[in-house]
Amino acid sequence: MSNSAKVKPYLELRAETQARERGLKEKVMSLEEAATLINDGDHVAIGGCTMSRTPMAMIWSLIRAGKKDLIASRSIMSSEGDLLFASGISKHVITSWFSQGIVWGVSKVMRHHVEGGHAKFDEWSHMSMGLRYRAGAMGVPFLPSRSMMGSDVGERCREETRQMSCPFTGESLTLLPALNPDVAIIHVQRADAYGNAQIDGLQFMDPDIAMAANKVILTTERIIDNAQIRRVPDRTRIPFFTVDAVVEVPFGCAPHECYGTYEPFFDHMGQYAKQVSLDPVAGAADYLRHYYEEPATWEAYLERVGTAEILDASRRGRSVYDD
Amino acid sequence: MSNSAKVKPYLELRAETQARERGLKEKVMSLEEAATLINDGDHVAIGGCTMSRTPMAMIWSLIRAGKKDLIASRSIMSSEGDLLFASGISKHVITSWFSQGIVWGVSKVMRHHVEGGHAKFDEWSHMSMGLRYRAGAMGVPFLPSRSMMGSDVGERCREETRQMSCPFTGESLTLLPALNPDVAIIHVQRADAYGNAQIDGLQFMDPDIAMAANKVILTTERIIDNAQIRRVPDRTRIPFFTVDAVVEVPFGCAPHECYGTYEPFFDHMGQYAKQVSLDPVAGAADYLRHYYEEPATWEAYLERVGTAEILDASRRGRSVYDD
Amino acid sequence: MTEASNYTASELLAVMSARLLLDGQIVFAGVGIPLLAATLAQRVHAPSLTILFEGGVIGPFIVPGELPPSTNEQRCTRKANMVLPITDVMLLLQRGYIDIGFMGGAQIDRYGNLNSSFIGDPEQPKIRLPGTGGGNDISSLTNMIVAMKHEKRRFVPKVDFITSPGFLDGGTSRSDAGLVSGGMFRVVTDLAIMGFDEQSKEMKVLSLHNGVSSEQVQDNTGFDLAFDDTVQTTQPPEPEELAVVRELDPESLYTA
Amino acid sequence: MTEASNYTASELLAVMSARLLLDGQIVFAGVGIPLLAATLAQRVHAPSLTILFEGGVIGPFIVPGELPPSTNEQRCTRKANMVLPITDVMLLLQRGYIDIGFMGGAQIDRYGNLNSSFIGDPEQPKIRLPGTGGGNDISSLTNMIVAMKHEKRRFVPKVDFITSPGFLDGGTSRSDAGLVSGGMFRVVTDLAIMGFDEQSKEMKVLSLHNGVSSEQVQDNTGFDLAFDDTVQTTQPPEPEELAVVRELDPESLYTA
Repeated sequence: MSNSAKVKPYLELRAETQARERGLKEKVMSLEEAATLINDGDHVAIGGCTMSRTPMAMIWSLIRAGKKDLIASRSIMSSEGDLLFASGISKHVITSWFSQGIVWGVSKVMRHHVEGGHAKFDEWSHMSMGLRYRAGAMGVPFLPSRSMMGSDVGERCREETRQMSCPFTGESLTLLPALNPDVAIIHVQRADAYGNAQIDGLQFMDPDIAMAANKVILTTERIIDNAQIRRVPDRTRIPFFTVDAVVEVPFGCAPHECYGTYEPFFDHMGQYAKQVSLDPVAGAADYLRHYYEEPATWEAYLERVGTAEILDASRRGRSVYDD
Repeated sequence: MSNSAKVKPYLELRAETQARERGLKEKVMSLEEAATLINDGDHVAIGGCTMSRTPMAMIWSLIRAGKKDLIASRSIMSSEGDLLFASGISKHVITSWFSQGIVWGVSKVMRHHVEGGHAKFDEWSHMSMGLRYRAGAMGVPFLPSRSMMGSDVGERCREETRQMSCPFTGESLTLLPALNPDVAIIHVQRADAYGNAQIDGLQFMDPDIAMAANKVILTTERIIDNAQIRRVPDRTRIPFFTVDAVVEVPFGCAPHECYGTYEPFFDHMGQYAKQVSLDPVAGAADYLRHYYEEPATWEAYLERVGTAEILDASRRGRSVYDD
Repeated sequence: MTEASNYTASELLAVMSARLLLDGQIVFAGVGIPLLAATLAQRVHAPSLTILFEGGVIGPFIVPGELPPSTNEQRCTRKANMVLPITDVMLLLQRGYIDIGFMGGAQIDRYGNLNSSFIGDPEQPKIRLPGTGGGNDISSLTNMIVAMKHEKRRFVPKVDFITSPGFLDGGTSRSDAGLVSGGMFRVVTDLAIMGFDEQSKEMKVLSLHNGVSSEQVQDNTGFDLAFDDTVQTTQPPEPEELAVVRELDPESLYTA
Repeated sequence: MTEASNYTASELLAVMSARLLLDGQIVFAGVGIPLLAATLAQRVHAPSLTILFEGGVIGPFIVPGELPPSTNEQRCTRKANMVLPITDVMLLLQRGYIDIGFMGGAQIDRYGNLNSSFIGDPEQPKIRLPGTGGGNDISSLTNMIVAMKHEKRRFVPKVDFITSPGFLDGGTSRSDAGLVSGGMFRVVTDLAIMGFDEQSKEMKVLSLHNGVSSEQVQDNTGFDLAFDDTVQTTQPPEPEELAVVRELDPESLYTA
């Protein structure tokens, strides 16, 4: 089992990476097959941010597979964090902000689990989350930073960070420990069968997460031919050799957004928020039953979300390309 | 005058940055006007790498303006390094590799100046150059690295680096001091009048250099409308507020290449190499006179380089988009 | 809307904050009042002001009526000059390119420290709030404007938890802790505009909004407020300013 | 071409190095022989081998007859899977994704240290060479194959300057210096293939090319060479291998 508080020794990190299959091989599979790549206790880093490019279909698949004791990290957690707690597959998240979104107020599900001591929410500043993944991506044990000093956010993480007086300038610095997740799950607009991924618009922390992790599961709106990737190699954001699984899942972020393809499904999100506000336990259980347990496929899930919502979110999603 | 060996104290770095004009303002000017932004003694970071996207027109302009005591840094120096030494505008370069290119052997001009003690060539590993600029771009005094240990390259830079035992893992690390150049000169395929730049293909270290420097002079094949930038904001690689001058200079890298537009002018480069091999002093002086002093404009310079070379380099340059 | 005025408290907040922004500045803005205020400033008096969003956006154009639900969705990127990874946009703060960080606040204390993490004992919290997001970074690395409602429960002597550092314990304690630059610049509320004493770093009232008394401000504050020697009175919102705010947020999502 | 063979020394180097590369590996390659060898390996026995270039290129396709003049021009990017900034492609070495670093060498010593910086005293050099480029990083951070001509002046007891670290002073000195992974794997010359003793880290001959004697190798080496207990003889280049090399470099830019 992973200890997320511990920086992985370099020789161990390298040995794990060297043991991976890194050749140019096809790795297309189903959501169910991809879920088998994740072990109980793994540290799973989740791509995207808040309600954008959340790998929701993969999370759906992990909840259905009944994973246990996952440690989940993300730049910012939205409703997918609620579902990790409510389903019980994770009792420990590492993130900078956790609630569905400002307009819906503080997450009642998060509050129930954290205030009740059922689950752990480690809070790091947003830049610190990014620098921790980036350190992991660079193969260094830490990166220095000028944030998270003086505050109680820094104090609470003090055991995991180090303070340093800069040997060049004498300035105070915080050293942020590298995060090298066991698995990263990331949703993209396009990827080829080898795992070369193009990400339009907001990148969030995804390229760093992919590089830092020991396994990467990509879900993608579309699988495209490798020749399309090779026509514009400067648009590839995640290289194939970091990737272990490619799953084609149209609308794989629903009810969150996928840049340029669909915006958040606001009505669905509003109804969810209302349901869990009334009762964070029963409301979430009911939601999971209806949307996560009963539909046998992602397509059946989308059917329950509804055509009207899909069309509306798509129309809004494409508007980013309006001039 | 800059001391390139010293890490800039944070308060000084910030004060300089805060004093800059950073609003969305037009900043189009001529090569001659742009040259006045650079002071004698400045540390000038040069974009591109080897024979690719070298801001040759800007260097042409600096040599014509008779700058003095510039410290020049670059990922890898090619023939533009020769000309910096031969013209006398710089007697100190910081780079990882310095010669026109493998196929032409060791630069006789570099050898003449360095072996004769006329100029200084500080050698850092290629990744270290990149991490030094990146530290400067991030606003931290150093970045840790696992390279440049044990070797004599590391030993020679020992006064400027620090060794560290990692407080998390106990591993040995090299701390690379940030480089914050006084000025960066960078050539791009397209930029708008505000300085938003798109760089196709190879990025080299340019985005980091732009972010690290205290001034940026962009030369560009074409100035495009800001509306074109805003249609594809995920292709902007250098944001306007880092940029102080935008100069439109078609074929501004000649006789080097500009990705997707023209390849190196191989015949010209071969003739140059031959000329300076025979006599690194008189050969270079003669080259500078013919191409740098006598032509009054960059267009007149290109005329001397010749239409046949321009057409040939262009034909080859566009081939990168052949399928 | 208050009885005496033709605008809501939130509209007042947006207008008063907007006036603090200067042309040519680069402003790191949260959604809600900060974004409305920054866009208002661009339209009225600061055309070359640049907005940055935490999600990785430089210089976007906000479509009226399509306000982003957070700083991290595609609505934030409309006609932006650049989008870039989150870590890199945050690092612009550290590099020193940003003039102002501009956010809302849930709880603030005498020294401008903000809490958005815990109400009550952090080990046994009464309420677990969403946390810092970029707040800790922004307030550690640049000059801050905070826009919030002026209520006694929000203006407390000492916050339960310092999520975003102001001047910590006042005096030189902020720079002693390693935060050598930036700091709380202004707190804008529906009652007044506060700054901080240069030496003690205690909050002090700089100006009162039209029709607001010193007593009213003190009554809504959980600690003894200092008042500047020359407390000004702000000019009420102009019709032009209110019109822009209402055009941007026609459904009053953030200005009800 | 040597009298006894129908191939040049450089062609021999390319073929022999290519055979050391395994399918599925990721190889950080210099231009010249390393690139020719890696491409040859892809065509003959290692179709899923991936080439990386220092200029920032992952998995390109080399156009026969249009070999790049360095690792940093657009010719390196033809039909690549990805291009990325230089610093980031170098960091892949540090992160551990790369199997093999593959370069040429100007001067090598008994412990596999390479010099491409100075001939003579570095303070008063007889010749200032171009320097490390990425050589120091590559040899610090992964397993190395070096392809070079076997000449006494190039195989020296101790290099004038360690540009790219091999095993430094042998034994555990490399890891003692902080370089805990990677190291010299093979040196391929026109005469033989050398490895390094597991304990002492001294260079030792593993196999001789067809028609080459132990004495011949020793005579062309500036220090006492160790020989493996079971020195093999390599198979000469196959016509198929030579045909690929000549298709890639029809003007013999790198194989004359």
